[in-house]
Amino acid sequence: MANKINDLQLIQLLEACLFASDRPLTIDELSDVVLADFLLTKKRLQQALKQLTLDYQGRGIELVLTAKGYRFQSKPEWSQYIALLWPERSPKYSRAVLETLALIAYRQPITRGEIEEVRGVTVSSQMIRTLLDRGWIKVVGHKEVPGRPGLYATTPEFLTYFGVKSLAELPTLPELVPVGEFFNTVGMTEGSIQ
Amino acid sequence: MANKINDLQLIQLLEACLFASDRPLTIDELSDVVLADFLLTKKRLQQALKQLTLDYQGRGIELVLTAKGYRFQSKPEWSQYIALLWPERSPKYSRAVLETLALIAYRQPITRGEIEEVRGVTVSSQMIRTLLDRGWIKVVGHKEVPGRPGLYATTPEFLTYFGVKSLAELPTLPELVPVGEFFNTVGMTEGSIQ
Amino acid sequence: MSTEIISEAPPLTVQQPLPLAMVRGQMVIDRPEDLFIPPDALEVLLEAFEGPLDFLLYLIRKHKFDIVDLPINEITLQYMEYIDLMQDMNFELAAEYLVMAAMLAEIKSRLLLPKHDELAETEVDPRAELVRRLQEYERFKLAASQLDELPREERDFFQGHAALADNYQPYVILPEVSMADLLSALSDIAKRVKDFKHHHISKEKLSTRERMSQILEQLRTHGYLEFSQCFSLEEGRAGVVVSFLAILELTKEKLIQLTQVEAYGQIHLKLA
Repeated sequence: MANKINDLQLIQLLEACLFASDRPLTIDELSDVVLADFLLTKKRLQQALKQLTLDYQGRGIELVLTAKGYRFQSKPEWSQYIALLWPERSPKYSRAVLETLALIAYRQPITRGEIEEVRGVTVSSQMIRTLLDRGWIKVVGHKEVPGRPGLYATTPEFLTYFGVKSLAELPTLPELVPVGEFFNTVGMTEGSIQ
Repeated sequence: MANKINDLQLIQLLEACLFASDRPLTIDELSDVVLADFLLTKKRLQQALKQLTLDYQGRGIELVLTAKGYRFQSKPEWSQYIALLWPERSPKYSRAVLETLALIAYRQPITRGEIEEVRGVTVSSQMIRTLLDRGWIKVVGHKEVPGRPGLYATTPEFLTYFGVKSLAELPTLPELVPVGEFFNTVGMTEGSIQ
Repeated sequence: MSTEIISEAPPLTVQQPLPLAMVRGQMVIDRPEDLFIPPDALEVLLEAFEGPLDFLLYLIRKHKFDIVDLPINEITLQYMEYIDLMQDMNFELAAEYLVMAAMLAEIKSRLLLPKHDELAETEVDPRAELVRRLQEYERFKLAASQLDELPREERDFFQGHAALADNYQPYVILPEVSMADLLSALSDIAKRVKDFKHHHISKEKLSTRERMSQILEQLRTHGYLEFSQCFSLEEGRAGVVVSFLAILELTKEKLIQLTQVEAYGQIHLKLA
């Protein structure tokens, strides 16, 4: 069979196929499968695809030619909003991550080695990465010992997340507050600090 | 946060989301999820969807409101060519399935026993299972008779699949001559027995 | 699984006269009384009908019987001939076909019974229930064919879909952490480590440690600080004390160096 198809119909058909398909379509698939019944040159097909590409300029999606063929895809600027449709819940932080965070918060600035020393176990890079990615800790300097390990401290984002203005507002563990001892060491009266 | 978005951007964002999603999106999902960060009235959103619908007039696909929300779908006139891409698809449904679906659609909520009564044959558990798995029917309650059989009803997925927005849009159930008018009491002719 | 739902369906839209069966694409419209039915046609016959009601409707349409004035004798005869034939050929018949045969026989016998005039007014036509069921079934048979004709996804239209842009990243909801989680982690460490008490934690000490981090960060960006730059009058006395303690602690931990070029000159802080 050799049916005729006009340019407008050709563009509509290509558009419908490319949107209905769940994978990219090659020029050959379009011409030999979808358009098998039509009398059509490859050149006309290519021109129609070019026109279709132009039709979508300034829209929310675009027709692109990938290694596997033509496909419509969303414009990059809308990706972050599209992502809201399918939120992914990441797993809860492990005990180890929480302990590391607590040590950084209460003992900052502190190196990874020092955290390991207190916790008695290795602190994986992955754990530190998790907290850095979350924006809760940062490197504030390097300790001048061999290897110059980074000194970690909490960030303003950390304080904001926990709803406090400064570290001093973080609660303390009652059994861990030997206030008197502290002031004796530095030789000051309690009254001097509020 | 309350960011601003102009009409052109709004239409682009809606277009990108509706195409990126593999299921229809409701107005609520669009406004509360995708557009959560934007200051926007529902009315403006509706106008943008209307404009988007108009933008696709004369193209190979169209924006339609289904029972499950808005989505883009190919124009029917191109289906036969699109179907060439997947010769193995194009599902046909057995009469058993269609009759069962028709009974559930028009007589819902209905039990399996009631379906069997009208069809005069057993309705296999597997067929019910298939319809449930397909998301076309669901159990909406149990009939208070011995055995408490499940009461089946159709879902929005069913309506969307068959291209209607609500049950009211289904073709009306064919009316036949009521039996009562012909069978009063023993009003039959002798000839019918011979 | 889906074989049942996606099996080849016999033509639904054809209402009458239905072929008895389709065998290798050819219609078989047979009358049992005068024609031989090929065995494979009978097999298809069983599958072509949706049970005895469907089969009865076929017989009614084929013989142009009036459904509301059902000639029970003839229809029963027709029905029985097919059933017998199928049983003779050892086809396994669904129980419903046999139940229907019994029902037809019963209706027939009731119609043949002499009527009692005094009961005539209340006696219901024995055919009424069967006719009601046939008509009800036919309604849904039609409804099913209407349903089949509706434009349908994957056949008459396809959902439009675009791929995601290359920069697409999933939106990840990060885990919530409460203050209690943090304290409990701290408490665990304290329980495990006996000498943790040496690193006592108090609100005041925390201010110092926070200031230590701040000074370190400033040094990282500026290289060095003048001693006086570490104090802010707005913070009052308490602030001055905190800064002073922080500088002492940083020096003790060998994180910074204090230098003074001349007596009474400016003290400079720089990273160790």
